[in-house]
Amino acid sequence: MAEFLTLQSAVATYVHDGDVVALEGFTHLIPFAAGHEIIRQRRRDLTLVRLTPDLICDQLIGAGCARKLVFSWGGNPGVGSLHRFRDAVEHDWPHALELDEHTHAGLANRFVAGASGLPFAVLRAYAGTDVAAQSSSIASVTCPFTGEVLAAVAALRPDVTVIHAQQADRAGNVRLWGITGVQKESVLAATRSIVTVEEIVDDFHDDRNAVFLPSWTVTAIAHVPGGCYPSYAAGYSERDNDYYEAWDDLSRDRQVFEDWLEHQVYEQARAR
Amino acid sequence: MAEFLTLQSAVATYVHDGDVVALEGFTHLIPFAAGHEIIRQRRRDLTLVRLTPDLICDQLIGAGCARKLVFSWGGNPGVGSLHRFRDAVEHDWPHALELDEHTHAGLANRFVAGASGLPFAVLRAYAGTDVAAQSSSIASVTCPFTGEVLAAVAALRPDVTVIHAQQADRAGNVRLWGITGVQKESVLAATRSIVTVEEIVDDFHDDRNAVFLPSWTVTAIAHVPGGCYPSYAAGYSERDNDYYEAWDDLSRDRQVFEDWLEHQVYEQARAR
Amino acid sequence: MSVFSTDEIMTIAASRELAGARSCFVGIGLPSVAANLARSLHAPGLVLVYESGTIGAKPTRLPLSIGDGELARTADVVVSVPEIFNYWLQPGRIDVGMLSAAQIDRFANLNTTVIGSYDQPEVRLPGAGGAPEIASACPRVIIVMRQSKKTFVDKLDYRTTVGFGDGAGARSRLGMPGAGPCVLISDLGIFRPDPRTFEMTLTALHPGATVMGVRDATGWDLAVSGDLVETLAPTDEELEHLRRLHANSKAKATD
Amino acid sequence: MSVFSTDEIMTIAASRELAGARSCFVGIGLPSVAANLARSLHAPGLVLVYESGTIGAKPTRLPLSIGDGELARTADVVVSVPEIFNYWLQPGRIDVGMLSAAQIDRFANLNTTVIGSYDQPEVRLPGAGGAPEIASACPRVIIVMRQSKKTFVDKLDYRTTVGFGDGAGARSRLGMPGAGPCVLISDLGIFRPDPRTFEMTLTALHPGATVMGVRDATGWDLAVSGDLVETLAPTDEELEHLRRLHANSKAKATD
Repeated sequence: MAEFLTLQSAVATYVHDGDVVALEGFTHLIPFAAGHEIIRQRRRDLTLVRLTPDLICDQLIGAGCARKLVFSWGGNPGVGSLHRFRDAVEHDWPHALELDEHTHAGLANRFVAGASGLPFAVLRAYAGTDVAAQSSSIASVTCPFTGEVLAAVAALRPDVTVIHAQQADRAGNVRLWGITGVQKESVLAATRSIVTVEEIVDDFHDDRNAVFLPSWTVTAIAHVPGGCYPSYAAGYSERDNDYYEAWDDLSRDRQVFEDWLEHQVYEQARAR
Repeated sequence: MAEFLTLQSAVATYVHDGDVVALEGFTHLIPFAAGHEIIRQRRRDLTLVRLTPDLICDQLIGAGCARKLVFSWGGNPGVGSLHRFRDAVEHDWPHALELDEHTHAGLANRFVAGASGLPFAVLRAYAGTDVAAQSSSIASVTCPFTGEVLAAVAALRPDVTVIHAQQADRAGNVRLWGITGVQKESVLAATRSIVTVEEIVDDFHDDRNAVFLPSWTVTAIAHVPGGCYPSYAAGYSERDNDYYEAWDDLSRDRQVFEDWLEHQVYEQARAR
Repeated sequence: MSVFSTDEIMTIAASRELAGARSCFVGIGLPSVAANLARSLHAPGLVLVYESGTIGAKPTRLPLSIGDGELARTADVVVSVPEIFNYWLQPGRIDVGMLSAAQIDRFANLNTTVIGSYDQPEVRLPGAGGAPEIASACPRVIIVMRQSKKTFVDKLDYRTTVGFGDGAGARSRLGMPGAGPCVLISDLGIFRPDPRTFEMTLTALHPGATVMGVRDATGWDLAVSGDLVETLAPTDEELEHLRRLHANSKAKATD
Repeated sequence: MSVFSTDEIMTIAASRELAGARSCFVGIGLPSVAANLARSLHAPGLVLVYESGTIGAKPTRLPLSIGDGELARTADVVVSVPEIFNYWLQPGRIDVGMLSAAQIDRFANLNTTVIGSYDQPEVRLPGAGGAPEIASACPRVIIVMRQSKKTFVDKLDYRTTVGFGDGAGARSRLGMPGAGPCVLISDLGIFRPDPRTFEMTLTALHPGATVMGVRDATGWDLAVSGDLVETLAPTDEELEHLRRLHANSKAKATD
């Protein structure tokens, strides 16, 4: 059954140096607070996994937490580049970043295979592209009925998956709705999971078709209202689009970024 | 976009002799009225597909509509045998019935492959059993990453899938909830689809995570309240368990079954 | 001590095997009765999972079918059938699988498909359903079935579901992740796999049953444990819960 | 005739290509503007599908990202990301895919991954996202992108997405079900694949553009159609709808 912990304890206990850490949430429900806590606890050599690295991975990469990034689209949505990601790839700053790069369909199916307890998943993808050649987690498989050659992607099983959700009940069951991305698959594929939530409720609204993660599939829950800001939680908050645009300037310069890191992330640790 | 038709027209137009016809609904929302209409229109040589044939396939088989049955569990749930199914298999009455028999996981994944536009699906199943040897739609595939040998099942693409749902809106979008079985996959896998519904509504209740089939994925909709009796529609009716128990006696004897067919199915056609 | 039927002690003994389990993938009939009894008696937090996609069902009466409305209404969540098999059963997420069958052999392989030959059957049975994957994937499997020479057979007419295949090493050769049938409970006694041969071995006799009687109801040359014990008789509390469960159910409770 | 920008005629020309389409899989940026304009102008029933899983989104302002709350709130249904790719895109259920890119070659192959070498990039771009499978699976593909020698190149630095591969027959050799990029719309003109060579060929010039100007902004030896026409100038209604769409959007509209 899920443990209720502070975010600080959850990260201290369940995210280790060198871990494969998936941080999921497709535009919606991105676990920023947990990302900042990982930065504050100065985790190193992480393999970060996220379909859309977004600002959260830009921050973790810029802070020096990541050795490798597994992803499928690394931009600032609707704005442009992720400058910390680019600086790491283009100039090895703060150090080199290894990439394992997929399409959305391919990476989503790597989580599906992981959640399904299968070693791989099959899809029609990657044919004729340079993407397949770049990744050791893409291969091909032949249909035993038709002879068609299809893509195979290796199952992804993170050491820990971190997500943000709208609600947990007191038994530790988790519920999320709206754009649900690959959150269910990424939690079910992982060895451990940390869920930050907007609210802890006595009872869920009676909607059995929303994504529901039983308490026994979740390792730790932390109550962190607003824990997905500047992303959003449907029913609780709106996306701060201005923040995303401001990040473009803020993150372009190493020093400005490091000042941001100092004041917006590390200082909070010293204040505790 | 879905056409609104009477059930009679929908079956007349979209179910043809020799078709592969999936009738789905896992205990819940079984499309009995559509099954009876298929019997009344005296369709022949059908390949029926259903995870749990239930009374609906028992009736279609006894009435001589089916040449073949693709299924995974052919009993009267909680009661015992399907006597018309047994009579066809054991004594070729009213004629021989070819079987393509799976496990639930295997047949469900055949629908998943069909819905996904893939020629096959992979799962860990059938190993060491006699089931695989009996079916040409089961094979094996080797993981290109680990070398593990897994089961492969051929995609299933019915000519027509028939389901019952709680609601359609006036644009022909369909919504169903509760136990949703493989209804979404069986409709998306099929060339054509017929959906009978309890109710036609102006607007759906705002629940975007229930199974929703956009109008453009559905061929025909017929308004048939109670069209899943003696099965049930959550929110509209209860399962008639007594009917399922009574069917055990009623279906055991060929003559009693034929009387039932005459009075409960065919007479309704003459009354029109 | 109360009077009880052989069916009652079978069901109660099966429910006891669920002590400590977090979740159980339940087939309809005897397994469903035993699992619901366990939830009522000693495992109130036991998560019942049915192949209709209901996770955490808390039925107040015994369901007649695995897709009863009662299961959906009382579940924590209802998922699709592909999802229940692919995301929940297949990865071994459900601790215990509970199965029954028409025939079983000494290695706890099961037949639910046909009596006689496949092409010219004497009796056509329902078929596989979820059983083969439940028996493969669940970390532990419990089998509950009434015993006779017709059901405990030397050779299955059809192997629908693999228990221990042809014995030691078979499961790992077949790539089956779970440990297989850890216990078989009949109306006469309790059988567990021999740790070396994986043959189902009589380890407990229900009160009133004899080794001779069990042998007479077994189609193979039965192995008997050197530590044979007697099954604890049902307590009044167990009987009371079981009978209340049946009384609460309008529907027939067992297959 | 109103004054209009080259971006405006590009977007309007792209939106016209959606006439008759039932559904469109929309990338963010220029494609999203064109698709939303089509819905506003002449295709009110056009089903917009975004890779965030929103099916039938009806945004009243241009979304800044493909996972905007506005898309989820106005959608007919929201499904998971695996489902949107596996059940909806992959089987070719979505009529039209709309894409943009940093580089395109004469066979409408696209690069959104890197400028320079992969290992020592000059500019690291976002990567593949949904584009490769959109371009493979959708029955028709529309590409919208601004044109220069830097974007219309003789040789891609990286082939992220296949249009027509190395030309005739390539798509079927690769097992791609859709017909591929039926049209490429830039800020200077409109290009369609030659039916024999599958090379993108200039078939229309936007008002004010010249063949010479287009050649100067193309990195390969451009093929020009014998039936070259002028793109119909934007109507007042088209411009009005496009400008209202931008005005309604607090967010920046184009990439």
